[in-house]
Amino acid sequence: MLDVQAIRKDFDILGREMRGKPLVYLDNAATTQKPRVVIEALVEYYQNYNANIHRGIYYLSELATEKYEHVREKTARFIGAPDPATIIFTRNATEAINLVAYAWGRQYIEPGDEIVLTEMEHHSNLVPWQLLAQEKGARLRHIGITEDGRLALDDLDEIITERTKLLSITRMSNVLGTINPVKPLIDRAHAKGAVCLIDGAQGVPHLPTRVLELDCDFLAFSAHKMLGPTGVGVLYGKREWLERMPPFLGGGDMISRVWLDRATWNKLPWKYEAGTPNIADVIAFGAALDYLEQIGMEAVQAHERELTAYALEQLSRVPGIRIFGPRHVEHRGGVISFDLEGIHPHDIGQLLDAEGVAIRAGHHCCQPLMERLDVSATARASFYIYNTEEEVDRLVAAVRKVERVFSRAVS
Amino acid sequence: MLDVQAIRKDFDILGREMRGKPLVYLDNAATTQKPRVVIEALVEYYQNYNANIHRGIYYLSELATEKYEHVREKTARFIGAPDPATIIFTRNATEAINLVAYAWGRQYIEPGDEIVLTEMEHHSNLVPWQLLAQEKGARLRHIGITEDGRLALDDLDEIITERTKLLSITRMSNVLGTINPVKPLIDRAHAKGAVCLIDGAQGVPHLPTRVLELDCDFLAFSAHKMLGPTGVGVLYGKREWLERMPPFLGGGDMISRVWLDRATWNKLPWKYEAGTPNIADVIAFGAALDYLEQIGMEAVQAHERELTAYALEQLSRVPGIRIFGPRHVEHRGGVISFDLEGIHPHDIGQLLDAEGVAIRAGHHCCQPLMERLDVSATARASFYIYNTEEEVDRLVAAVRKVERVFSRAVS
Amino acid sequence: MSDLRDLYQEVILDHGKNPRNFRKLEDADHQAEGNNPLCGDRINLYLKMDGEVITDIGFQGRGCAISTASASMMTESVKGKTRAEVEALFQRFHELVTGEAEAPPGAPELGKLTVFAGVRDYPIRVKCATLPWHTLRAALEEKREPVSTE
Amino acid sequence: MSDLRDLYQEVILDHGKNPRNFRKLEDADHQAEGNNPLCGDRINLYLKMDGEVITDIGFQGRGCAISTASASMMTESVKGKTRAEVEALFQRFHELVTGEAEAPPGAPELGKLTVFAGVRDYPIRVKCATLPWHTLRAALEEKREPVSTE
Ligand SMILES: Cc1ncc(COP(=O)(O)O)c(C=O)c1O
Ligand SMILES: Cc1ncc(COP(=O)(O)O)c(C=O)c1O
Ligand code: FES
Ligand code: FES
Repeated sequence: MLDVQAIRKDFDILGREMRGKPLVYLDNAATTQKPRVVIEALVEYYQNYNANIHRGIYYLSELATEKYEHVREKTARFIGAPDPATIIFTRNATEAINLVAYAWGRQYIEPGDEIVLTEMEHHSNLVPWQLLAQEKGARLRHIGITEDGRLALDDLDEIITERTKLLSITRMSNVLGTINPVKPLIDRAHAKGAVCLIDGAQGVPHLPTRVLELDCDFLAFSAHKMLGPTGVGVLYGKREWLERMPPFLGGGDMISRVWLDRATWNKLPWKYEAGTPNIADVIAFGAALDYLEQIGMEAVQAHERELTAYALEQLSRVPGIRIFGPRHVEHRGGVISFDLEGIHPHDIGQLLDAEGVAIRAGHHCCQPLMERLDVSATARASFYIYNTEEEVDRLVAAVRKVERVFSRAVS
Repeated sequence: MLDVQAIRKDFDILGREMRGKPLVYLDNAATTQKPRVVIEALVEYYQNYNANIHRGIYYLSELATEKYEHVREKTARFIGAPDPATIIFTRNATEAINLVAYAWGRQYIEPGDEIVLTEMEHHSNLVPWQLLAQEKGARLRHIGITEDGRLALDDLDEIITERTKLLSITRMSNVLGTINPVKPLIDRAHAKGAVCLIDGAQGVPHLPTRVLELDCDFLAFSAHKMLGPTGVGVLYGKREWLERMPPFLGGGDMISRVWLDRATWNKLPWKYEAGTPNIADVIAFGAALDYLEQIGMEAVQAHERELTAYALEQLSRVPGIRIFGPRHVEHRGGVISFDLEGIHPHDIGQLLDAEGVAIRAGHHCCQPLMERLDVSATARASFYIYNTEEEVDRLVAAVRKVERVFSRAVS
Repeated sequence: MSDLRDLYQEVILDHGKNPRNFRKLEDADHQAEGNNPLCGDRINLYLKMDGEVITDIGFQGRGCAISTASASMMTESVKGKTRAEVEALFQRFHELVTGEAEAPPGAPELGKLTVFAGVRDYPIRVKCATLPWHTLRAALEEKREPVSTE
Repeated sequence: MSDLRDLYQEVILDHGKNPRNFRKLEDADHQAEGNNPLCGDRINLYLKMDGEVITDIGFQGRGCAISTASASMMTESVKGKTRAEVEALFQRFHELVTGEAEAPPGAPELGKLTVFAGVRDYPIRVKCATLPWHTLRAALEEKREPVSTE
């Protein structure tokens, strides 16, 4: 089990107040807080060896290059990728997905091809494929969802077919908390000859991830959702694809030789990293990975599951509440979307804010899913390694108070 | 005049040693150092109000949103753009240029169109247009350079013609230091109906910039080259273009409404900012802009000019040295490329490193320019607000030493 | 939730729960759609005019307590008013909720609308309060495009 | 530049300035091109073989003192050696410059090449020192594609 109290001491922000009450931070699906070691890594970089990397022939630049590239190795190890050259640093998960849509998609998608997504995807795993499909005359298909927010797998044979060129799905829903059975879906799509991208923005921070076992062709995720700084995303790709695909962004560092009218490309992974990278934040992301590795992703998942089970139980007793997503905690991660009858989620969020409880209210970048659930928004609490049962109690008490304030008004 | 000693106190790294000697950092064209206020802004953000922005309905998120958007206003003011909505945050200057190449270029460039660049462009302002030209069947034209490293304007009438759809040039060369006459070139290109992009990666950090006076359609630059953190670039664009262009990356935040199969776009500037932005670094970039504004860009330029004049004078006396670029300091910024007869620039860099002097040696992401200069690489020293005449003396002494060490070997 | 009392005043909660004029006018001669891109909430506004005067007004849509109450109370305040009077009222309301001007509670023109003064402390919610008003202006100008609050 | 003495030993400076066997062999029966992507430097290597034995060798190209000296001294060391001997020598050299193995100065196989031991402290320059060797191997394997040091 996690020593949550010890962990909390590493996060100064968790000791602060919001609106005069101790902060309860439950918006981890949007972004997590950062432990002191991550912040210190930034400071150390800027104070001691800030320099542009690659090709710098002085000490600071050599050191910065070594540290930057070392994080690539750490990242590879974290997701079980044997080859660091298959790790590309981007700005965020969104850019990682777009990279595939541009570089792979523009090359391999043809009119009439089908791209399979789900109804629970984040806009970042919908819009890039819409743009691609419109440009190429391809067709989007969507795996539906069941009443309790799981993927509807019944008519899969009609959706994943010989025409499927790409399956791109989320490992875990950022609204429903649903953990999807990505492995069998990947196997099925591979059997039809399709390529598989996993949106790991929610999966990688919360679940152990082994890309070789998943056998996904691409995996995208964001550092800022797993204790790392903002401004760093990761794309893992199978070497064969990364070798075959054309580059995405052109510019410094991604080239081998350049003439006025043409150029040849650098080796992996640099072929896909154009211009000065986000050196400082990548290095700080390394500290986040170390931190998570030390805790162990199994322990992270176990802690969140326990907290989620407790929260589901406590929340379900609040009058008028509706909780979305899978009923059983085995099928979900630490994300709970809910609403209260007759109360707009934004009003819930506002009232919780006054209690020092930070949750998110809105469509969570999943408008089609909102449509499917027939709501305009939900209130969402999401957990991470530093959250406690006491914080869940504070959430539940605050939600009960919202309910009371608003029911007064009906009378 | 700048109070350089006071400025230096704001940069802890300048007090450190490299290879046992006090660091002389002269690789500012690659990336600059960061003053304490910038590093503190990062720490303050992560320790006090780290949260995902836009649509967060709790205090931390509101604060982070306000600070992030406030930097957009500061950035607009810094370059004289009246409308903050015309400022797009990207990862670096390279991504900003690629954004235009993808979103504007794919829409407006047609077979037979011509794109005018120069022979002194950085790979980041060459390769995106090569990719675009190859895809669209367009033609690249290049303004040549004179013997002393200035743009050759004689045959301009043959290069900028009715077929020109885009002029994309650097405000200042990162190798030669040349400050280009961009304003008359923009006027000329506009007269032919072309669109104009200025690569401001070197210009904006070192020269006062007023986009309305320049009348450029786009301007790209990087925070890390002007005291800001790595991971932030800026694209300024005229509103009419930003409104008309399709989006570039698809995903969260850049949408207005999303259905399963299509979407509509958010207003400017968010239409071009997909996914979680680099919140912390944008906020810290604000501190860098404040710092520069307080000094004043006229003063920055004057300081660099003085230092450059001094360095040119001192360096020119070193036996066997060859200095590239304009002879007159009015035509150049604080970048000096040189080589020593019979000594490879990497060996120069290595020996300077041993003296604590950090310069860059290589092609500086300008391989075609190296070809034009008939060298494989140059050694390059580049200045910023914190550099002093004493540091120039250290550079010159070290270069002399290199010369001595190697001439010994000839005997 | 003491600090929040200012935002969620009883009368706002009441109008939020039981909005007045919450109906489509089948014989509307002016109408407009507004949406708040921040949350995706939408409002449809229907007007009947007699010359310069609003003779009837109704709205539909979904939104938070603030936007629903604002729409509800707006419909009550503008019925019988001329375009010019509505525009003046909007200006006062906008100043009130953005905090640009200190409107003493009970400022005569605003009447009950002063209950929205608390919104000024919550920048994001300003858009909720003003959404109905932007939509009303669009209806008066017979705009075809949906308006949004930014 | 005391620390640098190890890297830029006199003999390296000498070979860097006055490279031996710096010529194209017009009648080469093996050749290869190598380039160092970090700096863009290139080397062309020419061989004449008699069976398994290198009977003549020359090189051209541009590079830093380290790579030029390494090429020059390599040509001197491998002339008259068999493929197998060259391969063994390359392994020892590689261990020396990457610091994988401590080769005592004057390790018999390496001979004068031990002057490159200082390179191990400068990771970037390892590529300079090994570029000629990678190119030599490519020439022996009759690779057509230019090789690079990564
Ligand atoms: C003239 C010029 N353009 C573009 C760039 C690219 O900047 P970045 O690497 O920050 O994208 C640079 C920086 O090296 C530059 O000097
Ligand atoms: C499932 C999912 N996919 C993609 C993203 C996009 O991540 P980012 O905004 O860091 O690019 C998110 C984050 O909101 C997410 O939850
Ligand atoms: S939250 Fe949508 S209008 Fe208020
Ligand atoms: S610097 Fe190019 S080979 Fe040494």
